[in-house]
Amino acid sequence: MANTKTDEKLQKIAKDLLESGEVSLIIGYTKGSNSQRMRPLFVTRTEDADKLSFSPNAVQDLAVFLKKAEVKKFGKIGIVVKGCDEKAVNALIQEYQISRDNIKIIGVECNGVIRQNIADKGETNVSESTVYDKCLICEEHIPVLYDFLVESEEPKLVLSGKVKPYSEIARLESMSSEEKNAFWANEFDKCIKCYACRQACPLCYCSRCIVEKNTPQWIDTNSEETGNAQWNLIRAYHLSGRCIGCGECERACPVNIPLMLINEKMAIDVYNMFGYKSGLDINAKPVFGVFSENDFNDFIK
Amino acid sequence: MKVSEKLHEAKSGDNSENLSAAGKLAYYPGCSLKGTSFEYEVSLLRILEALNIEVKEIPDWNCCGASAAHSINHNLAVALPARNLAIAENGGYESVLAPCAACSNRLKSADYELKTDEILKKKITDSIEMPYNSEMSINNMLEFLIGVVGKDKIKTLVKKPLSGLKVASYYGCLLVRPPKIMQFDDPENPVTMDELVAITGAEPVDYSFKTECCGAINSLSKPDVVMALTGNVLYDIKKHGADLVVVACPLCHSNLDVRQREIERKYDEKLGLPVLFITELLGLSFGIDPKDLAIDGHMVAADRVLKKIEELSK
Amino acid sequence: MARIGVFVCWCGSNIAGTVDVEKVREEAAKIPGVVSALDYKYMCSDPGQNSLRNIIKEKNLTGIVLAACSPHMHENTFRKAAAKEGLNPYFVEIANIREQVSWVHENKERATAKAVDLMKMMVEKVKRDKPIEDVRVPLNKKALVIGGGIAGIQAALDIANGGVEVILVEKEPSIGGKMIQLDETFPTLDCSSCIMTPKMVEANQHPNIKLYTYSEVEDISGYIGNFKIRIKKKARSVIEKDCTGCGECWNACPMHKNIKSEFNVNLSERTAIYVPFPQAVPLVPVLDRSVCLHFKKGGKCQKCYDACGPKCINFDLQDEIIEETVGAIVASTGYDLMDTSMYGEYGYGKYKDVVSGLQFERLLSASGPTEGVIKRPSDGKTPQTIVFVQCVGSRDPEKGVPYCSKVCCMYTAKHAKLFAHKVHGSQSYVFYIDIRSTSKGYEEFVRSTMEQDGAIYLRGRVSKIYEDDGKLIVKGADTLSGNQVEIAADMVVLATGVIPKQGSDKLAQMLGISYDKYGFFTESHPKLRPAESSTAGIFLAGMAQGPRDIPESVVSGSAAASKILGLFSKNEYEVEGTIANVNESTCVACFYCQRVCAYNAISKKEIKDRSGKLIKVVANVNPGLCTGCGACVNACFSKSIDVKGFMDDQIYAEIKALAI
Amino acid sequence: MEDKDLKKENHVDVKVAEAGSYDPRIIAFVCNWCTYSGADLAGTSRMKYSDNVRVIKLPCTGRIDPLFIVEAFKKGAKGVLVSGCHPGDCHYTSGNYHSRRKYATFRDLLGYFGVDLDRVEFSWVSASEGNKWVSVINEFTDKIKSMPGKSTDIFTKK
Repeated sequence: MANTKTDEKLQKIAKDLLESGEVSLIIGYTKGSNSQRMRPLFVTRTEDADKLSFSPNAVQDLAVFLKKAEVKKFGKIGIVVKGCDEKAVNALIQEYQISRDNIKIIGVECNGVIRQNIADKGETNVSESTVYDKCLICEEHIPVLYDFLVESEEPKLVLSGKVKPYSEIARLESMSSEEKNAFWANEFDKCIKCYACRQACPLCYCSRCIVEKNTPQWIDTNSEETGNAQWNLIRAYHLSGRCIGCGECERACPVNIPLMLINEKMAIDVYNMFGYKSGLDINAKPVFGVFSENDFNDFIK
Repeated sequence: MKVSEKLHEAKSGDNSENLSAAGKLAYYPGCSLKGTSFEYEVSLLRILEALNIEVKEIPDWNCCGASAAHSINHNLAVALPARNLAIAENGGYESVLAPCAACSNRLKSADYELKTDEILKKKITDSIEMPYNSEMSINNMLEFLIGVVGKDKIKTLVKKPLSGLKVASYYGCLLVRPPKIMQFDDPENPVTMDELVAITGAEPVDYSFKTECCGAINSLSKPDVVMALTGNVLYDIKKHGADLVVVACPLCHSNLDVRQREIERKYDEKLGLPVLFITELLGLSFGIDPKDLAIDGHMVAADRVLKKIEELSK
Repeated sequence: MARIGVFVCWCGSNIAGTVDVEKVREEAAKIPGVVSALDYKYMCSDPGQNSLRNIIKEKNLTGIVLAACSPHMHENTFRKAAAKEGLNPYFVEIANIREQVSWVHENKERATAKAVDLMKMMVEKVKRDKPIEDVRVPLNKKALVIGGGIAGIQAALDIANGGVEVILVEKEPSIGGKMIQLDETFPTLDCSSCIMTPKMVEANQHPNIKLYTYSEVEDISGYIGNFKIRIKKKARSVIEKDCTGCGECWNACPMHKNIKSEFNVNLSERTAIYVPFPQAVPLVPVLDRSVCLHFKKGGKCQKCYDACGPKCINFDLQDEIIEETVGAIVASTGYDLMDTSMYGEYGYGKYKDVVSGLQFERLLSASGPTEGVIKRPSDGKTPQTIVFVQCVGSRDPEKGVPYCSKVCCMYTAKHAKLFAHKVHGSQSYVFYIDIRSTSKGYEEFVRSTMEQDGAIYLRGRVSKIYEDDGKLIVKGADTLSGNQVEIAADMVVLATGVIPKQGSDKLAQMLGISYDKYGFFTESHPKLRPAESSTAGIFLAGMAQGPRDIPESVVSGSAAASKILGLFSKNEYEVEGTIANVNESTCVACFYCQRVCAYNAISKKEIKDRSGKLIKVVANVNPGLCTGCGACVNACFSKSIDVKGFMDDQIYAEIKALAI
Repeated sequence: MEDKDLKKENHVDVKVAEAGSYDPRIIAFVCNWCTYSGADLAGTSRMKYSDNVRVIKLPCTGRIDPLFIVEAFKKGAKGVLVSGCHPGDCHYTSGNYHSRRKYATFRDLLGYFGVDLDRVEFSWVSASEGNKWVSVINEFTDKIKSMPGKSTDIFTKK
C-alpha cells in the first residue's frame, strides 16, 4: 500500500531524529501481516524509517515498551504516540520512570482507532460504532505534550450521542451489593492469572509485582475465585488515579474480563473526589503522592 | 450519570476574543432602561454601534426581581433571574450584559447560588422548566467595558478627548458588593469607572463618598433620609471640584439627578451637578452628538458642561 | 527455630478476675514454637521480672510475649529486663489483655477467648521479629541560626556561651530584626535600641559566633547531627574587613531621592550605598545594585569609591557561596506585617496620614525620620488627635486572618501613651474588639494609658476613613453605648496584624519542617515540645512560630538554645531503630515513598558498579530523619519498603492468627 | 446521657441472646498514638463494650494498608474497622491525610466489587475519646450483627 502523507511525515521526523543522533531508537507502528493490523516497529537505522506508518488500526499503546530494560538501554528514544498513549508517557515521567530529556514524543493526531475484533472482520470505517469506548470520551485527539505533531488526515469523529461509552458502569453502580458481587464473581471466575493485563499496561512497571511477593503472600497466586478477585482488586487499586485509559489490559485479556469498567470507574471517582486526571501534566504531583486537609471526609466517623 | 459527561470539564469561554462573532453577547436591559433611564439604553446602543459590537436582547425577558422579590421570596428571587439566564444560555450565548447595577447584581447572585447549591439548582431548573449550567459570564456595565470590550479598543474610538473636564465617578453599592459574588474591583475603593473617565481624556476626581449609600430603596418611603444621604455624596463631589458626575446605575442616577433640586432647596446650597451615565460620557468622547445620546433627557441640564466641552475642544 | 516464652499476668484480680489466665497459659503452651508458658500474679514486680529473666536464660528464649497490661504501661519495663539477659529488646511483644480485655468485658468465657486470640497474635508477631538496633548518629557540634532578630540573637548567644560554635545568618544588611525598629517597649518603656544594640554587638564580637549578614540560606540537606548547608552571601560591594563605617561613601552618593528607606518603612529616603540605620551591626554599608548609578549607567559614577578612604568599595564583588556542616538548626525568621490593601475603606496608601503601627514606631523613635518628634507625613504638622484602629487584619476571617496577632493591643496602648507624653494636651482614641493584656504588668499598663494618659477606648470597629478639610474623618461604632461615632483626627494609626515572614514557607520546605496554613512553623507538639520542629535537629524560635512579644521571643530563643546544648552534650544522637528499610533489589524508584514522607527522610541513591557506571537508582532511608510511621510502606506498590517493628509479614501473621 | 444508658441496655440484651446466635469477628486496625490510646482509656475508665473486636496496633493510619482489610475478610472477619488520629492530630503530621485519600478510593472500589460498605468502617478516635471508641465499636458490632445475610464478599470462599 502506498504511503499516506501521515506516513511520510512520520518517516521524515524519524529519519531526522536518527540522523542527527538525537535518538538511537524510534518506536512506532508499521503495517502488519494483514491490511487491518498494525504492529510495533523498532527503528534503529535510518533506512528502516520508511517502514513507519500510522492508521486507525494502530491500536496498541507503544508506551508499554518504555518500561522494558531492552528498550531503556538505548538511552534516548523517540516514540510514536496517540493522545491516549501519550498520557502514559507523561505519567511515566511524573513517576520518574523516564526522563523528559531522554524522550522525543512524536504525537499523532488521532480521531479514533477501530476495535480490533471488528477490524479483523473487515471494518475500515472510523465511526462512533466502530471505535473503542475510550475514543468516544477522548479529550486528547491531539496529544497534550509532544515534540513533533503529525496531523491526521482522517475526518473528525462525529458523535451523535447514541452510542453511550462505558454505559455498563452506570448499570453496575445501580446494582445491589449482591448483584455486583455476582457480576464480578462471574467475571473473575474466568481469570486464569496469566497477568497479560499487567504486561500490557504501560504503568505496571514494578520489577517485582506485589503478587510475586511471598513473604507475606497477600494475594493467592493459584487461579481460584478468591485469589482472582484479590488480584483484580489490587491491580485496579494500584492503577487508581494513575490509569490513563489506553485500554490495553482489557484488549490483552484472553478471557475478556471487562477491565476498563473498573479502570474507568476509578478514574471517574478520583476525578470527582480530587479533581485529578492522570497523565495530563508532567509537572503535576500524582494524586496519591499528595493530600489536602479538605479532602473528602464523609465516610469517616 | 453519564461517563462522558462526568469526564468532560466545563470549558470556560474567553470573552475577550471573538467579539465580532455576532450573537455571542446577550443583552438584558431590565425595566429601568426601557423606562425611567431610557438615556442609558440609548447611549449604550450608540456606543456599541460605534464600537462595532453586536448584542442581542434576551427574547421574552422578565423582571430581574430586584425591587421586591429578593426580600419576599427567596426561590422566586432566584427563579426570576435564572429564567433570563437560562434563555440566554440555551440560546448559545457566552456572556450577558446587564447595564443596570441592580439587574446585574440579581443575575450574578442567582448564578452564584445556583453554582454553589445543587439542591436549589434542581428546584429552580424544575420550576423554570429549563436547564441551566452557569457557564456564561455575567457583566455589569463597567465589567463589560473593561473586561469584555477592553480599554485599548475604547481608546481607539476617543475622537474628542474631554481634557479639562473634571468628572467624579459614583459607584454606589450594587456594582461591587457583595464582593464574594461580584468578584469585581475593590469593594471599598473601586477604580474602574475612574479608569474609563481617564480614557475619555477627562480628569477623574477623587472624593470620599464613592461607595456611600444613596438611600436608594427608601426613595419613596423615607425621602428625608435619601436627601440626607444623597446630599452627602453630592456636596462632597462639589467640594472636590467636579464638573459632573458619572454613574452606571439607574437608581443612583435618579437619586442624584432627580432629587438634586430638592436637596439644593433643603440645604439651601447650590449644586448644579449634571449626572450622566458612563455610556453618555464615553459617547461624548467618541464625538457622538449629545442629542443622539439622549443627554437632554436629564433633570439637571448638562448644557453648561456641554458648552465647556465645546470650548475645551476648540 | 523460634523459642518463645509466654507470660500471662494476673495483675492481681485485675486480669484474673475476668480472664481465665490459666486457660490462656494452656492455650499458649499448645502453640508450636512456644517452649515456656507461665502465669504469675504481678509480672511487673521484681519477682515477676526476675522469673522472666531466669526463663529467658534457662530456656534460651528467642522471643517473649507478655499477656498483660497495655504496652503503653510496661513495654519498656519488660524490654529492659529482656535486654539485661542479652535478648534484643524488640523481641518483646505485649498482648494487651487488661485495658483492652479484662477491664472492658464482663463475660469471662468470651473475654478469655479474646485474650487467647490477642496472645496468639503476639506469638506469631514475635516469631517474625527481626533484631533492631537503635541507630546512633554522630553529631557535628556546630549550630546554625537562621534569622538575626531578637529570638535568633538570643539563641545564638546562649548556644555560643555554652561553648558551641554558631553560624548566624541574616538576610538584611544588619542584624536586629523588627525589634531594633521599635521605639520603646511595653510595659516598661525602656528604649528598644538601648537594650537591643548591646546584644547585637555581643553577637557580632562573640568568638563562637560567625555572623553572615546580607546572606541567605540557599540549600539544606542531611539530617540531625549532619546538616549540609549552603549560604549565599550576597555581594555587598564593600570589603567588610577594611570598612571603618565612617560614612563618607553614603554621604557622597548622588542617589538620595526616591529610594524609600526600608528601615523607616518608607517614611524617609536612603542612598544607593547605605547602612539601614546608624547602629547597624556590622556597621558596614551595602551597595544596592538595583538603584546604583554605577550599575545602571555603565560604570560611570564612582563617587562613593572616590570618597572612601580605605578604598574598600569594590564594584566587582560577586555573590559568595559558603558551605558549612552543622548538627542542629534554629529557624527564627520572624514576621512581616500584613498588607492592608484589602481595607480600601481605611485609605492606607491613599491618605498619607493613615500610617501603620510600625511606621508610627519610626515616627516616635529618636533615630527615626522625624527624630522622635511626632509629625504627620502629609504636612509635617504635629497631630493633636490620633485615632488608633486595632485588629486591622487580625481576627478578621473575611478579609484578613482569623487569629489574634497578640502584640497589637499592647503596642497600641504604648503608642497612645507615648503620644500623650510627647504631645501635651493631645487626644487619642482607640478602637478595639477586646483588649488582650495578659502578661506581667500588661493590664496595669493599658489601664494607665486610659486613666492617666486619657486615651479614650471605644469598643467597636471602624467602618470608613475619609479626608475632609485636612482632617481624617473616622466613622465607627461604639458598641458599648450603641452609638455611631465620627471622629475628626489628624492622623490614624492602623494596628496591622502579623503574618509569617515572606518566603518562610519555602524555607520550611527546604528544611523539611511543617508549617500551618498561614505559614507559621508548626511545633512538634504545641504544648510539650514547643521548641522543636517536626524534624529532628531543627528547632524553632520567635515570631516565625506565631505571634508573640519580645519576652516570649527571648524565652523561645533560649529554649531552642538549651535544646541544642542538651543534644550536643552527648557525642551521638540515638534514634529508635524502628525505621523504614528499602529492599533495593526490587525498588523501581517511582518515589511515591518520598512524596508521602513527612520528614524528608527518603532520598535518591545511585547504585553503581565498580567502574562507576550507574546500575540503578533506588530509594534510600535516612535513619536520622525517619520516624517509622510507615506511610512509605503503604505508598509502595511493590512492597519494596518495610518498617521495622511493624513488618508486613508480621501483620499478615497477626491477621492469620485470627482466622476463623 | 439517657441515650448512652439506653445503648448500654440494648447491649446487654444482645449479650443475653448471644448463645447460638450470629457471632461475627471484627478486626480493627488502629494507630498507636490516638485510637490505641483511646481504647486503653476506655479500659482504664472501665467502660464496657462488645467483645467481638480484635485490635491490631500499627504506628499510624498511614501504615494501614488496604491489603489488610482484604486479608481480614479472607480470614473470616465480618467487619473491618480502620481508626486513627483526627485530621490535624497525626503524630506523624500527615499519615492520616494520606490514608484518608487512599481509603476514599479503595472504599469505592470495594463497593463496586460488591462488598457491602457497611462492613468497612473508618473513624477518627483520639487518645481522649474512650467513650467514642466504645460507641464506635458497639454501633459497628450491632450493625454487623444485624446483617448476617449480607456478609459474603468475593474475597472469601463460598
